[in-house]
Amino acid sequence: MDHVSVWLGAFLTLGILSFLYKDNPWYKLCEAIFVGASAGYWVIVLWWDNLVGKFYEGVGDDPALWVGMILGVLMLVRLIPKVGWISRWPLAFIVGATSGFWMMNYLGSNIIEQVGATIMPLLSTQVGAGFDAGVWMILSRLVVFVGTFTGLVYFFFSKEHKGAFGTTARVGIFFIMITFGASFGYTVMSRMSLLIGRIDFILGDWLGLIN
Amino acid sequence: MRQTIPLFITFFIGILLIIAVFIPPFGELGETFTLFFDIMAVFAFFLGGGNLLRVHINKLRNKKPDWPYSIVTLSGFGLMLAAGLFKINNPGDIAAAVDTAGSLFYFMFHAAMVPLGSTMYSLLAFFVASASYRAFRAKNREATLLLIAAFIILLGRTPFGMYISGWIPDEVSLFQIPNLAVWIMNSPNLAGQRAIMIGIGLGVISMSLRLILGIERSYLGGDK
Amino acid sequence: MSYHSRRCLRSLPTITAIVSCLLLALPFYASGQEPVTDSVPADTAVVIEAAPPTTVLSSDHKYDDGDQINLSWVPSIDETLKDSKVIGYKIYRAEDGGEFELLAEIPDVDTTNAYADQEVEHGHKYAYYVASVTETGEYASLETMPLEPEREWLDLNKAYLFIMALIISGAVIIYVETAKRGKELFVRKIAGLEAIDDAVGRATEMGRPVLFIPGIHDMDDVQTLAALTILGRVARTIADYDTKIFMPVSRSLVMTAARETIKSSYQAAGRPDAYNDDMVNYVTDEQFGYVAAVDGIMVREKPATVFLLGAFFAESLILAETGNSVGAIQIAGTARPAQLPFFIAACDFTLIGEELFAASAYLSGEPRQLGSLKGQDVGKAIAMVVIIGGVATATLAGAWQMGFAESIHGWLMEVFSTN
Amino acid sequence: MSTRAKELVALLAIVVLAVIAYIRKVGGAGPIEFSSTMSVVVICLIALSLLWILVLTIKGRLIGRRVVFIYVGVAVSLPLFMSLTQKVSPSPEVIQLYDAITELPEGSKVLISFDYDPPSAPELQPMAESIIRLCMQRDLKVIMMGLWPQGPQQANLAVEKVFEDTAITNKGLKYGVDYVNLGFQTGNEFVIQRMGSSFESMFSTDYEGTPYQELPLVRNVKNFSNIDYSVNLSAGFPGTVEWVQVAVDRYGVQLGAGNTAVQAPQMYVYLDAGQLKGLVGGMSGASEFEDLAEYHGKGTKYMLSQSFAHVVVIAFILIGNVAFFLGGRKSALKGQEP
Repeated sequence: MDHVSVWLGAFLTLGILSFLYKDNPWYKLCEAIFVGASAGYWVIVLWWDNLVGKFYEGVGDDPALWVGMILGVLMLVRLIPKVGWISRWPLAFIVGATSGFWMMNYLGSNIIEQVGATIMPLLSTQVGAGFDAGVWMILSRLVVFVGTFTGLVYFFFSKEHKGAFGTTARVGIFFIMITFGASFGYTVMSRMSLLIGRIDFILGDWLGLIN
Repeated sequence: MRQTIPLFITFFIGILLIIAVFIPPFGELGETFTLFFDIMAVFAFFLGGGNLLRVHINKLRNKKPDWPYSIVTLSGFGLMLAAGLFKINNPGDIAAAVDTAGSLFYFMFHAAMVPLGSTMYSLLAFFVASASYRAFRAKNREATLLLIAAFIILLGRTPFGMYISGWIPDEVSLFQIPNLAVWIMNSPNLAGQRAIMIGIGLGVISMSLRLILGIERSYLGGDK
Repeated sequence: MSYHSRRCLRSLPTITAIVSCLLLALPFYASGQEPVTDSVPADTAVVIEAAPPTTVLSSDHKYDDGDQINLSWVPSIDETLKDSKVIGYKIYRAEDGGEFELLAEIPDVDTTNAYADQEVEHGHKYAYYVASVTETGEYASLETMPLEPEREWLDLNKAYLFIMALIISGAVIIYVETAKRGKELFVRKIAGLEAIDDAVGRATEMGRPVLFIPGIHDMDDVQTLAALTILGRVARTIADYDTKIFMPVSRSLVMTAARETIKSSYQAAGRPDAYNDDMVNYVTDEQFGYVAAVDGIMVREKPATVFLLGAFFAESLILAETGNSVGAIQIAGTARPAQLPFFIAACDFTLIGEELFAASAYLSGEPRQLGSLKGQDVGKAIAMVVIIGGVATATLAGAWQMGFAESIHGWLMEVFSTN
Repeated sequence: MSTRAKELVALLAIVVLAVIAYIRKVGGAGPIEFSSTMSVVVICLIALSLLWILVLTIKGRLIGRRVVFIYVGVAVSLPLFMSLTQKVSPSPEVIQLYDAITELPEGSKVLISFDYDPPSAPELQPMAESIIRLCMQRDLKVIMMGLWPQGPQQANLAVEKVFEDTAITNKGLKYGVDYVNLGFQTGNEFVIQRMGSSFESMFSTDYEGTPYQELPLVRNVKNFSNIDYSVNLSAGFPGTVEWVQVAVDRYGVQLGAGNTAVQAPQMYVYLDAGQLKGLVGGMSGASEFEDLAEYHGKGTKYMLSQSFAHVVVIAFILIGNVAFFLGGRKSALKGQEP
C-alpha cells in the first residue's frame, strides 16, 4: 500500500475510534466524509448495476422491464403535488410483491422445514433402527423436542401465561434465553476479530510495529 | 378511489406471487419482480439523494450548527458521483467495470470507505465489553440462564475451557466445557432457534395477509 | 365402476410391463444411424478401449415449465473392471432433428450416471446420446428418441405446501371475519408494546425527540414492512402528544414509504398541518455510514426515546449502546435471532421475532387485526400437534417398528419437507 | 489545565508517537516482539489491574465506559506483539468441511462464493485463504464468485496471498484453467436460482471481462450439477441461509460454509438437518481449519488476541455480577440499577 492511502486510512480509523472518547470534530469530519462518499458510492452502484446493467442491457430481451421503469417514474410523480397520490401505486406494488413472495418462502423454510426437522425418534438413531440411541442422544433429542414445543407455547398470543400453560411458556422462554446466550457468546468472538483486523492495520500496515 | 387502486394493486400482486409458487410457468415471477424493484430503487434514489442534498444545502444556507461538515459531505458525494459516473482514471476506460483497480472510484472505496466502514464495525468490540460489564447481570432466572449459556460458549471457545475442565473423565466428556459448548449449540440453542423461526414464519404469514387483504393500510396514507 | 374400466384396471400391470419393456428397448431401435465415433482416428487401427454406456433414457421432468429433461444411463461395462480406462462421459444433444452438439462433460465416473438438462425449451424436441470418454477416444451410445419437454400448469409436488398455505391463511381469514362480526377476542399483553405510550409520553415531558430507526433493509424485507406498520401506530401517538419525531433512514424507498405512513397518521390524528417532510431523512445506503450518522444524531440530539425496529445486523449493539449512553428509553425488535441478545442487553423492551410482526395488529386494537393474531395461533397449534404426533410416531416406529406409526411418520415426513 | 488543553496534548502525543514509529518503519526497522518472560509479565499486569477494578466495583464505584474501552484496546493490541502460540482442537463441523474437500478426487470443481465485504474480512479472509490453499494443494479447480459487490475483490486478495507460498506458485497454476473469478452479480438469492439453470446467464464474463466461453475451466460448467462441492463464505444477507434455501434445497448442491461467528449459531439448524456439509465458524473456526490444513496463517496469529479479548469480556461479566451480588444489589433495590 502506498503512503497516501495508508495515512488516509489511519487518519480515518483513528477518527472513528475517537468517538469512543466522545463526540468531537475529528469524528464529525470522518462521519461527514463517510456519509457523503458512501451515498455517492451507492448511487453509482445503482446506476451502473441496476439502471445500465439490468434495465438498459436487459430490456431488449425482456420488454417486461418497462413495467419496472414505469413504476419507477411513477415514484417521482410525488414531486407534482396535484397528482402526487399516484406515487402510492408503485409503493402498493412493492408491498404486495414483498408480502406475497416472503409469505410463501417463510412458510416453506421457516415452518415446514423446521417442523419436519423436529420430528425425530427419541429412542433410536433413525426410524426402524430399534433401541440404538445412546443416553446423550436421547437427552439431546428430548431437549430439542421439549425446547421447540415450549418455545412455541411462549409465543402463543391467545392465552394468558398462567397456570400450567404459564409454566410451559416459562420453560419455553428459558430455552429462548439459552439461545440468546449462545448467540451472544458466539458473537463476542466475531466482534473481537473485527477490532483485531483494525489494530493489525494500525500497528502493522501503518506503523510497522508488528509482523 | 385514491386508496382503492393501491389496495387493489397490493391485493392483486400479492395473490399473484402466492399462486406463482404453484404454477411452473410463473416460476420466475418473483425474480422478474425483483428486477422491477431494483429499477424502482434507482428512481427512489432521486428522491433520497435529492433529500440528502436539500438537507445539507439548507444547513449551509442557514448556517445551522456544524454547517462546515455539510461542505465535506456534499463534496464527498459529488466527488464519488463524478468518479463513478465518468469513470475517472479508469484504466479500462468507459467500457470497463466502474470498480476496476486503479480507478479513482476504486481508490476512494479502498482508501476511505473501507477503513471507515471496518472501524465503525469494530466499535462493536468495545460496546460488547461495556454491555457485558453493565447489563449482563443475573437479575432473574431468565437472565441467569442467558449468562450461563453465554459463559459456557465463551469459555468453550478459549483454551481456558479445556484447562478448567480437563480433569473431567472421558466417560462423561460431554461435561468438558468445549463439548458442552457444542452440545448447547446443537440442542437447546437449536430448539430455541426453531421455536423463534416457526413463530417468525407464522408472524410473516399473518402480517402479509393483513397487508394483502388491505386490513393493514397505514402505509398508504389517507384519502387526501 | 363400469365393466370396461374394471377390465382395463385388471390388465394394467400387464400393459405397464409391456410399455416399460418397449421403452427400455426404444433407444436401441431409435436410430438407424451408426453411433458417432469420429474422434477415433480413422486411419489407425481401431482399438476399443471402453464400451459405450447403455440404456440411455431421456424423460420429461415432471411439474416444471417444460424446461428440463432428465437423462440417465447405465455406465460403461468397463467401469466394473479394475483397469477401466473410462475417465468420464460426454453428453451430446440434437435440437429438432439438427446436428448433435456437445452439451456437457461429466468427469466423475464413479458417481454420476444421470444428468438434468435445464437448457431446453418447451416446444422443441431433443435427442441425446452419451459417450464414454477415455484418454484417446470417445465411444458413443445409441441415440434416444426425440423428446419434447412438457409444460405443466400445476406443480403437484407442492400440493401439500398448497394445503398448508390454505389451512394457515384460512385460519387467519376465519378469525378476521369472526372478529368483524363483533366477537370479543382475547390477546395477552405484550410488555414491549404496552410501554410505547409511556415512552412517547416521556419524550413529550422531557421536550426531547423520538428517534425511529426502521432497520437497514429496503422495502423488500418483511421486517421493514413490519417496522412501518408499527410506525403508523407510534406516529399516531406522537401526533396526539405533539412530540417531535426524527427518522433517519438508509433506503430511499423506505423514506418515501415512511413519509406516507407518518403523514397519514397525522391526518388520522386530525393534525395534518403539524406534519413535515423533514421528519424523515435519507442518510446513505451504506450500513456503517448510516450507523456513523445515527450515532452522531443520538449524541447530539439526545432523544428521550429510541425505537429500533426492523432488520438489524451488526449495528444493533452499536446503536443500542449509544442510545443507552445518552439515557434514552429504547424499544427494540427484530426477527434476526443473532441480534436479539444485544437488544435484550442494551434496550429496555425487546420484541422477539414473531412479536415484531404481531405488534402493529396488537397496537391497533382493531378487532380484525387482533383476529389475525388468533389465526396465527392456530398455525402454532398445528405445528405443536404435528411435533408431538411426529415425535411420538417416530419414536414408536423407531424403537418398536410399529407399522401404523411408520406409515403416519412416513406421511408426515412427506408433508413436512419442501423437496 | 483545562480539559480542552489536556485533550490537545493527548492528541499531539499520539501524532508525535505515530510519526516516530512511521519514520522507524520507513528506516527499515523490523517488528517488535515480546520475549516470553515479558509476555507473562504483561499478562500478570493486566490480571492485577482487573482485580483492582473488581475491588472498586464491589465498593460500589462503577468504572466508566471509557475504562472498559481502554481494556479492550489493550487486550487486543498487546497479544499481537507476543510470540506465544496456542493449542487448538478442531470441532466436528470444521473437520467435516476439511474432509469434504480432501475427499474430492483430483480435478474436481469447487465453487467458492465470497459473500462478504472488507469489514468482515478479518474473520473470513483467513478461511478463504486456507480453503483456496487447500484446494490448490490438492489440485482441485477453484471457481470463485460473489453475491456481495466487494466479494470478488476479496477473492483476488485471497488468491494473491495464497500465491505468496512458493509450494503453490511452483505448481504453475493458470488463471482460467485452474482457477477463475467470475465476479459479482446483483440479485441476491435469485442469482443462485438462475445459476441453477445456467451459470453463464448470470456471469456472461468473468471479473476481468473475459467471456465465459473463453474460460476453459468453466466453459463446460452449465450449472450446479457440474460442481462437486461448494463453499459459501458469508457475513450476512445474502449468504448461507440463501445458499441453503436455494442451492441446497432446490438443486441438491453439496454445500459447506464459512461464517462470521455471529451468524454461525443459526447454521447449526442446517448442519443438523444435513443441509450443510461442514461449517467453519468465526476466527476460532479459521484457526482450527488452519490447524487441520497444517498451515498457520492469520487465523492462528489473531487467535491469541481473540482469546485475550474473550478473557477480558468474561472478566467484565464476572466483575459486574460479583459486584451485583456483593454490593450492587442494594443500589439495584434503590432503583439505580442500570
